[in-house]
Amino acid sequence: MSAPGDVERLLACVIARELRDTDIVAFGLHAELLLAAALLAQRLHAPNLVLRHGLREERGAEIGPAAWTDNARSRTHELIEYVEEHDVILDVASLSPMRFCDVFLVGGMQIDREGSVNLIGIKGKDGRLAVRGPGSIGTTSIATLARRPILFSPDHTPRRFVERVDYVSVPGWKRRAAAGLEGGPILCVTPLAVMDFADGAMRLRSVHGHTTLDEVRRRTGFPLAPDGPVPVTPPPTKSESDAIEIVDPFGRLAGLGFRADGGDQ
Amino acid sequence: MSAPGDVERLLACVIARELRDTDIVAFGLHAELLLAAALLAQRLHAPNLVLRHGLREERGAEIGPAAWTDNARSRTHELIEYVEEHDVILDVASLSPMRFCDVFLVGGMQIDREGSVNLIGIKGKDGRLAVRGPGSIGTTSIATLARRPILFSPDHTPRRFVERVDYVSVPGWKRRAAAGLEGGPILCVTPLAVMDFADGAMRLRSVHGHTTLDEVRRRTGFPLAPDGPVPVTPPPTKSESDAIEIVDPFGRLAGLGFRADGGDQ
Amino acid sequence: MSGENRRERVVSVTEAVTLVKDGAVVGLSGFSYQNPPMALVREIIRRRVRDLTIVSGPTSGIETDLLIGAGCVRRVITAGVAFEKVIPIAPAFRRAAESGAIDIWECDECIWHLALKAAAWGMPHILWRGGVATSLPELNRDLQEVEVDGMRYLKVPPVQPDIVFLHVAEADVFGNLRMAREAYLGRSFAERALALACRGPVVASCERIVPNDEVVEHPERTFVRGALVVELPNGSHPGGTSGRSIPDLDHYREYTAAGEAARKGEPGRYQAYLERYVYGPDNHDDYLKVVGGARLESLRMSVA
Amino acid sequence: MSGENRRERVVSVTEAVTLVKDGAVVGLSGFSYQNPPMALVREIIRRRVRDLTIVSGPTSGIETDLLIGAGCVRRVITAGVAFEKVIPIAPAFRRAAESGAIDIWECDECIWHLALKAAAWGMPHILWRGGVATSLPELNRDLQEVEVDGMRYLKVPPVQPDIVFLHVAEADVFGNLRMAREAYLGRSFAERALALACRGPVVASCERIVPNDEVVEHPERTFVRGALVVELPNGSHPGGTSGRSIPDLDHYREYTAAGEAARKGEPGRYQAYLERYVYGPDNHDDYLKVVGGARLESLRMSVA
Repeated sequence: MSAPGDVERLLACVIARELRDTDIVAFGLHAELLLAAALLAQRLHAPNLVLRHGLREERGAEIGPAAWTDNARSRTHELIEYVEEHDVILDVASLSPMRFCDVFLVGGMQIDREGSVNLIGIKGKDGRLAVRGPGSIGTTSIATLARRPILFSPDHTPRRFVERVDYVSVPGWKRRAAAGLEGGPILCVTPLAVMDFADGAMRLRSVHGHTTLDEVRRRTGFPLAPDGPVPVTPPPTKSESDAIEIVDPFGRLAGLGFRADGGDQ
Repeated sequence: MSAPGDVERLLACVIARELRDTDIVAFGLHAELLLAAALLAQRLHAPNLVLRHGLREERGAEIGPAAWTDNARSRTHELIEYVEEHDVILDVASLSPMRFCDVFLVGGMQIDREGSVNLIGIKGKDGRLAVRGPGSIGTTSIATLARRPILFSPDHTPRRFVERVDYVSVPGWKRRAAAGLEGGPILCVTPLAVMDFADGAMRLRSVHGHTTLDEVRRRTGFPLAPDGPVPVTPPPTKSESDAIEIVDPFGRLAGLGFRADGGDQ
Repeated sequence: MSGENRRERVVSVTEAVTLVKDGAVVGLSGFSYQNPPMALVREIIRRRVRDLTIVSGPTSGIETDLLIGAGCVRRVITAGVAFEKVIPIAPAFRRAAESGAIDIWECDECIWHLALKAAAWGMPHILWRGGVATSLPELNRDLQEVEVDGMRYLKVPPVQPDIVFLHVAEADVFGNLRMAREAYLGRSFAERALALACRGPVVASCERIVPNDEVVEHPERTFVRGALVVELPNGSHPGGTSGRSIPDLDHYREYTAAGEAARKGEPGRYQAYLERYVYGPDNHDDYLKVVGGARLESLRMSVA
Repeated sequence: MSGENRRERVVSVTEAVTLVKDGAVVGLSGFSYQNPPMALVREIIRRRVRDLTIVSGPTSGIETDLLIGAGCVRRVITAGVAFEKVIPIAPAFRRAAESGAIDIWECDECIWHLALKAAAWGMPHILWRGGVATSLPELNRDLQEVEVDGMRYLKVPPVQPDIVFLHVAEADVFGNLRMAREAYLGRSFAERALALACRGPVVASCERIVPNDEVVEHPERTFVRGALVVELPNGSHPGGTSGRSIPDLDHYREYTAAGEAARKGEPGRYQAYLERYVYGPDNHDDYLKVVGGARLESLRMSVA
């Protein structure tokens, strides 16, 4: 099996490989995974990638909850060069070179086959809200207007991956197309697998080395193409591993608590 | 007759007497007259009156075109205490205690009986624009949304004071009422007289000591109530004169070029 | 001249809080852990105000959750109520949401900002692309989709507070509010959006009242003017004050444990929390004594 | 790491100006006398670009008037074109307006800002109370009054530049632009509004390229990022650069005299001005030689 942090570091590499030199990548709270991926990409193949911070300066751009610590400015300095500007969140709708972002990381209580995400709540048998979720927070507009949102989940269970979400906080491919919204989720990463989208439906791209294709299918609430075999997720390369050491000096990725076993069902 | 600057100083006092302790008074370029009046009011009876500046800091709050001079910050300091905040012009629509302003000074190519002002241009016989005016600049929205705009003219001629303006840059009383806009112009000052408004129409409040009622009527393109006699505009008091010395140390009011004779017709 | 006769706008906690009436729409500062006007909030609870509509956030924290838990709230307008790493959904908010005890205007941070801008700018609505094709229209009767020139938009209505309470690092006696230099936020703040949208008074507690001269020296740091000011050091506790103090996460955990217990059907512990920290202390000074000076000292940021 | 492989965004004047095509919608900085990108404007004229729509201001100055006078402009979107105390209506603008040679989108500064915000925020229109009951709807086919819930509003359409040219005090090689500290403007700038509304490149001439570290030290001073940068000291002459140089009012008077002569039917003097200051000099350095070093020296502000 895998050591603590292996899964998080693997996913940071997987996401980094998707990021482009021209991307603007925006962060909300607890975006350590995307932040790590963006910092990796900057070092490996996307030096011009821009990090945008919706948050207050004191949070800085380092990995981890630096926002509320006295030494907030200590480590951030080295990385803050990418956040010269304090952003205005409404600029998320701008198409100019100063647009807010292209890529945003989205998690949720439920994720469905077309990539719609639910942060609002789970309905009970009576159809009314039974379990309250975190709400739309900074996600709905940013993820709707970003051209290439990326989905993630800290576990991989049929409760999380459902045929149809109870509420839609961020629309998936078909809903976006119907509303005339550009783009859609390009990737969905979990502790067990990497999914992408074809014809507006989620499909398996690779399965992590520490688990099996059957396990992934068993833990997903809807059928995943392709029917045949799926490659193993390429592990971090030497240069990726070296870069991780630099961008995550405190080993904070290991603290994200992703469930390498996929989590309780 | 009057000495240079007498008229401008008189009008600064006339306007100051209209300003209230609770007013927020906003300035555009060349608002020396209103600026002087507001600074007077602060010293005489309205210490809480707030000056708001739509302009760049370097202009400061002194009387005169300090904006583009090297010593911009020299004199401004003493007065800048009232412009702690750099304002966002769109807040002109706000009704909050942080609203942009209540009072704004408005001049124009034409001013008509109901207090509508024209900054756009004069129409030729063919009904098309023949003489181009300065345009709407910062005036239209601010003067429309300010509750108590004040009108002024550096001269007093039938060309300026017309029955009906060719174009409307700022609406007068009837037009405002029809559009559901609150308030309207409270005063109109010229080198010859002071006018206010009753039932949406301009009327004479007082005539300056250096001219006559007949002269004023002769130079106004529409009949002015009341038919009877009109008081003389009260000259600056001792305390008003003393305060002017302080707020206009460079005698810039005298440089505004108001025509004590009413100007060429 | 330094405005000899200029009216000072310093008020007492009581004067400030008496301005809140039952059923009012109350704007509160507080982004996540930062700058909640807690001393004022606790006084509002002591006065047992009821049926408030809270506009806070854009993503709210303990200032909103405590008011909900104390039964002062009928409706919230926020993109979420959470305590970061301590708990992703604040306990009183979750409990009230699941029981239907409060109404929630389901919005995100952009829509929250636009609703306040619509109020500040006198607009009947603002059309916004973010949030189309989501469940927001299903959840908010007054946040519907419209189609204009073949494109779909959310029709965002104005949200206008009756009164706003903020906590800031510094203010002068004339009501000019500013953030700590160390915490400069850039060009838009929730605090400013709330103040500009407000139809009534804006009240700010501050860590320290500074001389007007200092404020004048750096006009660009003033982000709200004309507020009523109450000097209440540590007035954001257990939240932090940007650039001045960090949040008291131990206190957040204590509060969360009590709130989660109540949510799971054991209201006693939450009541105990309210007794110890809100109803027990007569005022903010008493509250600070209960928290303890050593604890407060440990939360202070070193100011450059 | 200081971004070893990060792409620098410094370009030549030619590279910058070649991006403008006939008929383009061009945004220009320049509020009254301050910060017009004149060196870039003169190069645009030398290239004889035609039929431009100019978005400048909110109240514009010589950058717009010179382009009109040189015959490059078909339409202007501005609240006015003026030279302050020198002349209340710029001569080429007035002449073209009265002859009907250009179209004017009649707006004021608030409407100008809202039209750019509508573009930046992806809105089909913004409803605004300012300007109702005026002649603006009579003068602009696309700025009509609408009634919503019994209230009248102007329906402000989006205005979206294809390219934007700015002049700023400082920039770094990565395209981060900032005002001089001495000229801090507060929270909203025409420059930022133009940049955010622009669908294409944003190009900035600057007095000085500063090290990225300096920019990083004061993030709050960066107001536009990702621009293409051209280092052109005195690039705003005859306009001023906020916090760096004051406008050359004598030059404004010289230009105005020539423009007024042309307006009164004596085009020769305006042509002579263009020859001397625009077509004559091959580039900005030549232009500065024509103006003279002593003159430029006399315009520099003492920097704190």
